[in-house]
Amino acid sequence: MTLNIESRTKTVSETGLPVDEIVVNIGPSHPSTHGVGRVLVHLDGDIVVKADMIVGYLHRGIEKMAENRTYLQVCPLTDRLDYVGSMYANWAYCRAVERLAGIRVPERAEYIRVIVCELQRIASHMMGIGSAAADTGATTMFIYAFDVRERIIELFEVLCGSRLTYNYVRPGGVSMDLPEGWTDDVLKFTSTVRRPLDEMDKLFFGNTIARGRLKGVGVLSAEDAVAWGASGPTARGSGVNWDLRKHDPYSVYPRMEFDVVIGDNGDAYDRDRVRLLECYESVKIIDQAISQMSGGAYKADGLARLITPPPGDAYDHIESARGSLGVYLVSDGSPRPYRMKVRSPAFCNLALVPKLAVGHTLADLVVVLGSLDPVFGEVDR
Amino acid sequence: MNLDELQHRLSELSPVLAPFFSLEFGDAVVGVSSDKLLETARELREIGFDRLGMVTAVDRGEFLTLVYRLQSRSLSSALFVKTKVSPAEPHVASLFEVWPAANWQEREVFDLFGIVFDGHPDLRRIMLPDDFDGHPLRKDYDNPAMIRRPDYI
Amino acid sequence: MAIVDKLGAALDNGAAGAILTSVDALADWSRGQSLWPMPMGTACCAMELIAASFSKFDFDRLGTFPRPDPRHTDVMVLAGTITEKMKPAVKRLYDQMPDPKWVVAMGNCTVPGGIFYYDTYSVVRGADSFLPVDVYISGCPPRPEALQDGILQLRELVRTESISRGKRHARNLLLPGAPAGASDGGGDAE
Amino acid sequence: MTSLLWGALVGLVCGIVIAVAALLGVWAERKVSARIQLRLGPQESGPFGLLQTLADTVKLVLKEDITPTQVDVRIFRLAPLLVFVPAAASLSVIPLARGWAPFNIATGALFFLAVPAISVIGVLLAGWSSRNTFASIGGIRGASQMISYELPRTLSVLSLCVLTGSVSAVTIHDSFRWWWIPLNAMGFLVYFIASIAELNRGPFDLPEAESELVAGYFADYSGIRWAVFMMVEYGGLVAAAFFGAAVFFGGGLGIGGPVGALIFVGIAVMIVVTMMWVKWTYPRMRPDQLMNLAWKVLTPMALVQLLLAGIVTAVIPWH
Repeated sequence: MTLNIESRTKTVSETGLPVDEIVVNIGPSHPSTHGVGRVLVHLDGDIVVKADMIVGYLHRGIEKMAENRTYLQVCPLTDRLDYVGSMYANWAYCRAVERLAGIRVPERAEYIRVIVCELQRIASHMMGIGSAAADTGATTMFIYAFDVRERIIELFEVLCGSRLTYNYVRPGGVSMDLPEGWTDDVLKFTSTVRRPLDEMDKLFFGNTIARGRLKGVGVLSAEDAVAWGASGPTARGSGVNWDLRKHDPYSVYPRMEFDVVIGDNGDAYDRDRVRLLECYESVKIIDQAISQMSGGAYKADGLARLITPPPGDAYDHIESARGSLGVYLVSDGSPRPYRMKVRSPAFCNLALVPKLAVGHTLADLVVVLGSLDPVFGEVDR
Repeated sequence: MNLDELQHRLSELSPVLAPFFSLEFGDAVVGVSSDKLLETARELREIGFDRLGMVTAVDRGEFLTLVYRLQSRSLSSALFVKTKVSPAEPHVASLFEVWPAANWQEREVFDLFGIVFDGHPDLRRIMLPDDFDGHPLRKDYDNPAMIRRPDYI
Repeated sequence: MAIVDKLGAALDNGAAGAILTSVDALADWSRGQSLWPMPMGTACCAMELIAASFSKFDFDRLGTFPRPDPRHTDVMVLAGTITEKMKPAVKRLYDQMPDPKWVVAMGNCTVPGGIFYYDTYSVVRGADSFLPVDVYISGCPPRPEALQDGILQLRELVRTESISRGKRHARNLLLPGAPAGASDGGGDAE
Repeated sequence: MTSLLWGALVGLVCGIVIAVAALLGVWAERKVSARIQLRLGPQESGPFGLLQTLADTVKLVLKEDITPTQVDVRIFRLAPLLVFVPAAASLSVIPLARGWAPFNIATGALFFLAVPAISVIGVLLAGWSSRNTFASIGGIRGASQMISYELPRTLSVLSLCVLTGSVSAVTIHDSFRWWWIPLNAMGFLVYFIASIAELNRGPFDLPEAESELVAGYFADYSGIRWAVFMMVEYGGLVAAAFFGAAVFFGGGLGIGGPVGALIFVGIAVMIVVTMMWVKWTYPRMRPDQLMNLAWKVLTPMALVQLLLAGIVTAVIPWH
């Protein structure tokens, strides 16, 4: 595997004139690829004529590793998939295991899962908006967004002792009950978080330069969004009303009142702004969940440490911060999964880069990439 | 829409597909042979399954099972399409023209399972380097560099 | 070869011990105070690497100022799993960094392989299999404070270095486990 | 002979001033950006981290000086000098006190505006000789941007030349009237924005756009050669601030003595800090938006300002 690339190629344009294209290699280590993505961009002047998105630089073979671990031992691996939103992969995996093994989850555990996942959604969206802003050069916005994220990380640290890889949602419930006073801390957070969110809305989305950079860039039509399998804020930014929390309800989401935020134009601005507005909805959901939550068990009773589901297969998905995150599990009756497949939303969204970037300038390519909010742990698995 | 309704609706919309419909572990499954896959996909696309969620494969030893998960917003339901291919000669039609979402997902299955999707516009390895040998998610894959985890549960 | 190496060689030959010591002190102080990391953030640890330089932990207090361009940096922070596909890129970026350079392996993945040690066909087990690592920070992922501690430990390491080849040679011999006749430190590719 | 010696001395002093300006400028930038970003900034080296930049500079001097194999060696090595010398030269004509500039020449204002433009060649050659796609694009972006913003910047100062009837920086400085501040407000805005763009600073830092081109035209420079590019940025920043304060605000608002000097430095520091504030607040522009701003907004604004100054000069016999 070598990294050498030809930096110039000669092609003929549609009009028959020879074009001297410059090939710019962006990545795999580049400040705006959000990890280890790589884009080979063919430029005609400053206009992208072809963008080849190359992924796989973080392919760790988690699906293969899962085949040699018990169902419980796979949980920590799922943390490392989407490292910006570890709770989601935990939950999606646990839902698939629960469906496969027929485990009933207590109500309190479902509420706890909803609370932590909505907190995680805010944290993840903050990272998404922040890094999308940093791609356009607004470093300060990134730091403000990260500040909000840091407050959530502190809450999680109190909850399960870890800052990033929580391993909190387990098959049958959650790993431990909420610490005393934790819900008060969360309520304190939700009552104060609107101010920084408003501030960010003004600082970045109200800024003339930012609007000029984001509006009209990487326009994705609603039909294309559905056909290309886009989900989450990427699809909702294009006006596709598709949110698994509403349209394929799971857990206790049917009891929650919230709106699905959708954009109008399907450009980078809409995708990024949908993320910000979803944070307000998440705050609403957290408040409702805390007020509805009652006591009880946080974990299913009589759950064996070694889960041995009957042979069969199960697929379950949740709405993660990046879209519909699904886990497909095949069991052969042994204590280890026969096959685990993670349907990664970031992977499907990222497949749109070659489509969206063409016709824009090089400066817009990083905006397009940022607006899809890829996390390469999940893309490459 | 629950599964009975879905089955009813499916037989109404597409009498051709109804005989292939079955229930497996609480999921709706359409099982077809690999040479009929493309026309089945077109048919399903026609009746409203506009979203291809997932493409994957399972190595069952004597055969490979290809699993497609479809979703429909108009029918508000989901189903699996499953088909078998032989590991010795793994060829199947690409569904890229039906759902462009199959693009990268089929490349991934090609990369990790070695299933060749005929008609795919850009079938290259996606996860592993181009000079990688073998298809790691097959059960018979072996690599001396892989250290097997000690068997403690 | 940097000017400083020539200077070191010149001072080595003469009996200019006092000058050498003061130049050393200045060089080590400046290098230690301004360890600019090349953030080689490949996976989860990258998040903590970002967090370390942002408002709560503020790396800049220590003069540690991340630059994405390898040519402007001194220490490569390997944050995250390195796969076989990524390895050539990491190696190349390391080669592009100017001497003197150091490597900090952050997180279990780059120390021995961590959670991705067994059953995987694509992960490089330990960054020290292809890069000379100076500081190891364990954790999955390590906290930002741990990374800062690692940088401070690297500063201590830098403080013991000398621009004189002879002295450097002597220091390396004092290190535990150094082979007899060990020449330059890991970072000095000739 | 004496003039030659004097010139050499001024050149040396200007070089040192740029180095000192960079030392303080980088420190200030890091402190200001830290304050904006709820951080503390450098703390560990010296009091308030004041020696941080010194440590950085000594370290960069002691770093390996890489000349990549594929570069055009002679041009690669010449480029930093081509950027540095014009920037240093432009410092020498800034009127620092009443009737005095290190180089009091009759065309001082034009000299200050025209000579730094030579560094465009340095930027372009630095990007081109690196034979690196990022650097080439950065160099081309830099050249087009600096040439475009040259025009509004010069026009904005030209209105002052019309008011005073002179292109000598010292004359402009000396004949300051307080009512010029409101009269030239638009001109100063144009000068301020165009200066930021001239210096390739955010939100116009396209040639070195960190998130697109990694480091732009100096992507392949390491050690002291890269430090020279950074020095020029901060030296240019200080020069633009002092020149702006000198011509638009008459030094210390026309007040002489130590008080005036204090006001002069105060205004210049305010300009520098505002430039940093702008950089750490706004996102970066796109190349086409940048060009639109230069040609469709700033140049007409500067022309209107020039017209205004012309009318005022014709109507009010203030001389």
